[in-house]
Amino acid sequence: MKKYINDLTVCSNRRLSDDYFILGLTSSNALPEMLPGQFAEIKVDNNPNVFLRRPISIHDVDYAKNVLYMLVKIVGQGTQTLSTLKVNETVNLVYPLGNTFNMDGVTNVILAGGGCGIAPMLYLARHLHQKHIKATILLGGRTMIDILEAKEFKKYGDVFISTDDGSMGEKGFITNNSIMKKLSSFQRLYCCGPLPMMKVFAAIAKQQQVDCEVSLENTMACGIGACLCCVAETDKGNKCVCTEGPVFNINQLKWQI
Amino acid sequence: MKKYINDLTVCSNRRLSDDYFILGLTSSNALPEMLPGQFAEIKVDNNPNVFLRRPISIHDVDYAKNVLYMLVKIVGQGTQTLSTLKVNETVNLVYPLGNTFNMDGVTNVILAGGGCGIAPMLYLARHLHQKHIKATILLGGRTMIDILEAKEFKKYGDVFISTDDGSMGEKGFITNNSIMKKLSSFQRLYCCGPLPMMKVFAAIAKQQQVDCEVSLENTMACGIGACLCCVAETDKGNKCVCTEGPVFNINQLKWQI
Amino acid sequence: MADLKVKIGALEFKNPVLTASGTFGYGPEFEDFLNIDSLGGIIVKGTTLEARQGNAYPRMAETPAGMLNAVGLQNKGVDAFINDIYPNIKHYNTHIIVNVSGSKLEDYVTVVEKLNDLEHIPAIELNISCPNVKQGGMAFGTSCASATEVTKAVRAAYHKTLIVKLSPNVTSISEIAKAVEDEGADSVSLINTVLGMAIDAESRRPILSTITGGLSGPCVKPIALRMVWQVSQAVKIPVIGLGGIMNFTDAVEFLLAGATAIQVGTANFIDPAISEKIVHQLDAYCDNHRIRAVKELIGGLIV
Amino acid sequence: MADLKVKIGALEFKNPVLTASGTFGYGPEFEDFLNIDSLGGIIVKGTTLEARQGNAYPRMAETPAGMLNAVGLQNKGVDAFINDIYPNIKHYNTHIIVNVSGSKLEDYVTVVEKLNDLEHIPAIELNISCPNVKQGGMAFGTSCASATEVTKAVRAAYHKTLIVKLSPNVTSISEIAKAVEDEGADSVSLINTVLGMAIDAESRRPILSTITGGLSGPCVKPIALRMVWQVSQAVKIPVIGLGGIMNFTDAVEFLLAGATAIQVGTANFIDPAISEKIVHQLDAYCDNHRIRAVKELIGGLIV
Ligand SMILES: Cc1cc2nc3c(=O)[nH]c(=O)nc-3n(C[C@H](O)[C@H](O)[C@H](O)COP(=O)(O)OP(=O)(O)OC[C@H]3O[C@@H](n4cnc5c(N)ncnc54)[C@H](O)[C@@H]3O)c2cc1C
Ligand SMILES: Cc1cc2nc3c(=O)[nH]c(=O)nc-3n(C[C@H](O)[C@H](O)[C@H](O)COP(=O)(O)OP(=O)(O)OC[C@H]3O[C@@H](n4cnc5c(N)ncnc54)[C@H](O)[C@@H]3O)c2cc1C
Ligand SMILES: Cc1cc2nc3c(=O)[nH]c(=O)nc-3n(C[C@H](O)[C@H](O)[C@H](O)COP(=O)(O)O)c2cc1C
Ligand SMILES: Cc1cc2nc3c(=O)[nH]c(=O)nc-3n(C[C@H](O)[C@H](O)[C@H](O)COP(=O)(O)O)c2cc1C
Ligand code: FES
Ligand code: FES
Repeated sequence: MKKYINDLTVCSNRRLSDDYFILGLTSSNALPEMLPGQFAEIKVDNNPNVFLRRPISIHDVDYAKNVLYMLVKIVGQGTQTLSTLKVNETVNLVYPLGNTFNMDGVTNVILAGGGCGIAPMLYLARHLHQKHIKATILLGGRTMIDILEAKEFKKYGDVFISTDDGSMGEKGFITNNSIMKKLSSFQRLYCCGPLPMMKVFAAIAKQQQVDCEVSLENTMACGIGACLCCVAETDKGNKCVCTEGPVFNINQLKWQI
Repeated sequence: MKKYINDLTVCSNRRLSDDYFILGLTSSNALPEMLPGQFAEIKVDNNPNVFLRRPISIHDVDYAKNVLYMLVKIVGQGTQTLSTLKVNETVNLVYPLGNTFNMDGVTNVILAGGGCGIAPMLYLARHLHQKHIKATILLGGRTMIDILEAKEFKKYGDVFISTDDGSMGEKGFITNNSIMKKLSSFQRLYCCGPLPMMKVFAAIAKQQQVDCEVSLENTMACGIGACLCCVAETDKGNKCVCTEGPVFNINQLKWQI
Repeated sequence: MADLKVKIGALEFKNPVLTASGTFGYGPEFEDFLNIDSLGGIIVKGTTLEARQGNAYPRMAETPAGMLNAVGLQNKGVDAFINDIYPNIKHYNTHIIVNVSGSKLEDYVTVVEKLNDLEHIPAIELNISCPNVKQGGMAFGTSCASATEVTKAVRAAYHKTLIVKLSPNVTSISEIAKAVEDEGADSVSLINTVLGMAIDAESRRPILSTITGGLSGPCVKPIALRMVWQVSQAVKIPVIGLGGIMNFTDAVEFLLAGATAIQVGTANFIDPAISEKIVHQLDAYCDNHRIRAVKELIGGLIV
Repeated sequence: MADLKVKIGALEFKNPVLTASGTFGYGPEFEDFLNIDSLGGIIVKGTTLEARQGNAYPRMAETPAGMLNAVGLQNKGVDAFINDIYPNIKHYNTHIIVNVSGSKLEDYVTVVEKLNDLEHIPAIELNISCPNVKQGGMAFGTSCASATEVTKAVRAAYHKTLIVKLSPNVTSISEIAKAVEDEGADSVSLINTVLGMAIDAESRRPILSTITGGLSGPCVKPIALRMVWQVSQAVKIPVIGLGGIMNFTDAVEFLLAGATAIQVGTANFIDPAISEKIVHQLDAYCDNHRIRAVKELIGGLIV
């Protein structure tokens, strides 16, 4: 897929909570085709403490309105500065980058997202829906304000929720949600979130012999396979998460699970 | 004089032309006393290419309204970023710094400012006026848009103008303005502007035995006499322009004039 | 349109803008963003005799105006380069230069012998300055004796243009430069990364798996510029300057300091189209300053 | 309230935050901005035997995340320090340390002999690493032989705490550190500035009157941190770390890397109140991390 370097214009910046916001970006040209799981490398301007671009997933694309959405969690200076972007300001993106989720050969799947790990999941859910693949969505977080976009997800499938403190959905870890008892009824588990969470999901999936894909968030410099900084250990040696990922099947990864 | 490090609030940012703007800064506390010739070291935020503070003169102070004015010429990234400051944003100042002009023992003086060299002159003119010292003001620039604040200056004395292209006032260099023929009728010449201009003024003043003070704009790191980067050669060795200047009597300076 | 051509030894470059090893892949990674053929040359990823997995992740840390990397020469080895990569890039109408790395003297020699035969590789850059490998690497480039030894051996084995890439982690880079000049290097390129370190104060751990890594980006520019200035006065062979070049003004500064050509490194990560932009802006700079040939800028610092 | 005390040789500091020579004047320059007595210590401007005018203006260039300086040890000489400056600062309730510089071995010795007698100067920092003077300065600090020679002579002449300040412009800073440790230095401080250069592409001239100058600020932090880590593993005497420390997180990183105390340099120009803030924030950091004594952080990097 052809990659672009473009200035996009902020058309919305919606705060979901203290920590999360959704940027809407548009362009006078038609946005290029983007696939679920792909991401953009965003340039953060006006912050002396941010030198490199920041990788952020494609959260959703509304081709009718020509708007690209990104869901971002504020964790440091880069994401903090992005959170202050105002409508009509521009932001420079290198995109779309990376591979996509495997949606072949399945009819009934489950998507699990923890915290900002739900970012790539909405666009995936939309694609599955278009392909008439039945999707079940599992969202998790520490507390209810970490459960994002549940309403949006409901458009594409049944939604199950876990919070550590029980303030929304079931109480407990996302990996213990009751739907996980039925994991073997699904043909594939897609998941994204903190590494420890993904490893637990991967271990369960492996044990129950359910195909499992994870989206990794290794730190990146270039995002285009040039620097070799973002590698993950795979059965075929070190692979760049930015070009051969971010989505990996857990069978490829050398995880101790 | 006690120095402060304070966040001041932008209360106005007036564009005079493509290159010049005047910042108005206020504070919830009363502004400290500042003298003509003094300056502030301003912190430029949000620009990765600006690391050090930028020295900018006290252009005027309205104690009644508690507003400090600074007249700034855009020459590089620091001043460019300052030009984008918006009302209600804050900016951090270390101030007031440096010495002041000598206003003792005179009754009739002339002030010459070229380009942004007029910055410290307005506040000086106001002080001279308060002290009932007759002031004549000579302003110069390449073209008419470089002639700033002429109306303000008229409140404090007769104003003479030179532009290189003759678009306003006399045509020619400021140092050739007709008022300079009468230089010996003044007891002191104060001047600020580009170094070559100041050196010409200094040479003429020396020749006509008129006392002359210049305000230097050496590049600075600390602004408070700690780094010794901003020195000017004087009859008493290297002196810090930030603490023992920026105003020097030309007799102190080792200028080849 | 100024004349942008420069020469390194017998080799003419259409312009002085090359891309730095390890920051531009092999070229194809950037094809969506610029026209590779517009560049003076590209220097491909450090290539070793055997395939190398490189260091463990994390390999990267952001630092003030720069970054640390600890990639550790991950590459598929020279044979894979020749068989799998070279055929796909040899059509580029620009000079492709291979950055040769190694941990043993014999390895360097074996690699360059293999590269001798590649028609579209007119030069190699001998990397005796990689700070990210346990054996060899930078060790070769931090003493005159070992720099001499490896250059001599490679010079005897390699028949085309030989550029030796120097380490900034030394007391006197001029001395090392003179030593490799004496052994017949056609050019020296500098600087490789500066050895640095980053720590996460919250977790109290080093950020890189290797604890230390190589610093690059604008933060090292003043150091690189000084070294290019020193070396270009110490040697007669052309110097290729790099380290923190982000835009055409930086490039001009390196030429003025004495560089005959420059390399764009970390900047490729911030703007993947920057190297071609620098070519065009250099041209415009020359026109604005009424400079007919970019050569006139080389060492043109007014002191 | 954590216990912030640290010891360098026999000398106890109330906290590990000192200010770096040449960036804090003699103290009075900062009295409007902070309480000097809150600091662990202040290291005054480089002091030489005779008065020095320093280098010609311009002496400063801004660089990415840093600055170059070429002040060149402007100072009034040790006698003027003793007679005119010392009386005005000796009342400070913090350690005042004199940074001693020179271009000849005998000069160093004469200066430290004079300083022996000053009751309120419990230590000197021997500057064998100034890159901004033509003679001596850094030359002493870039070879083991000369570092040994000057340390030996000064150690014989000076009876209180002796800190030797090292240059980063060397192939192996650990070797130099070991050499001065062997001669009886009580501590080493590092890093002094990194030799760099800046050019104005428009005027095609160097920005500094001296062409090259000393780089400092956040841009050098990764280099300084790496050197502190290397040196603290090579020597047994305490290491004082500096180079680009802008805030308390940076300070913590240096302690973790092995520094017993830290110095705040260029940061004083950006925020003249920063050194006192770092003291308080270090305290808060310790409390947040349930660290009872700042000493526990020293060399506490988890590797
Ligand atoms: C392919 C990809 C897709 C991503 N998609 C999204 C997304 O859609 N929404 C979103 O909010 N975030 C996403 N991320 C993560 C996002 O890139 C980082 O949170 C961001 O770069 C942090 O920048 P910062 O300057 O705010 O924080 P920094 O100051 O860089 O870091 C703050 C803290 O977070 C840690 N940290 C930073 N980046 C990472 C990382 N990648 N992995 C683990 N720890 C890290 C740092 O070590 C530090 O402790 C994605 C990352 C990748 C690689
Ligand atoms: C005591 C003092 C008072 C000043 N008062 C004012 C004022 O009231 N209004 C105003 O507009 N400016 C004033 N200046 C000058 C102002 O500080 C500089 O223009 C400013 O720092 C430039 O910052 P920058 O980032 O925009 O440009 P930079 O990117 O730093 O520089 C742009 C260009 O200008 C040159 N330059 C920058 N600073 C100076 C300097 N000090 N002398 C000569 N050349 C320089 C640089 O070499 C470069 O070519 C004063 C300077 C001093 C020392
Ligand atoms: C991620 C990365 C990988 C690199 N790999 C190599 C390499 O394989 N061989 C080499 O000689 N230099 C390598 N370098 C060093 C660069 O080629 C260059 O010398 C250095 O980064 C300084 O230039 P810059 O500041 O413009 O990046 C690498 C640098 C980076 C950032
Ligand atoms: C303007 C300036 C003057 C300096 N003068 C001296 C000096 O006289 N003696 C000395 O040992 N170091 C001197 N230094 C070096 C600093 O003490 C310090 O080692 C260096 O700046 C690195 O620390 P930093 O990055 O925190 O500034 C000076 C540094 C600067 C910026
Ligand atoms: S981020 Fe550079 S290769 Fe993946
Ligand atoms: S700017 Fe630091 S002494 Fe004047």
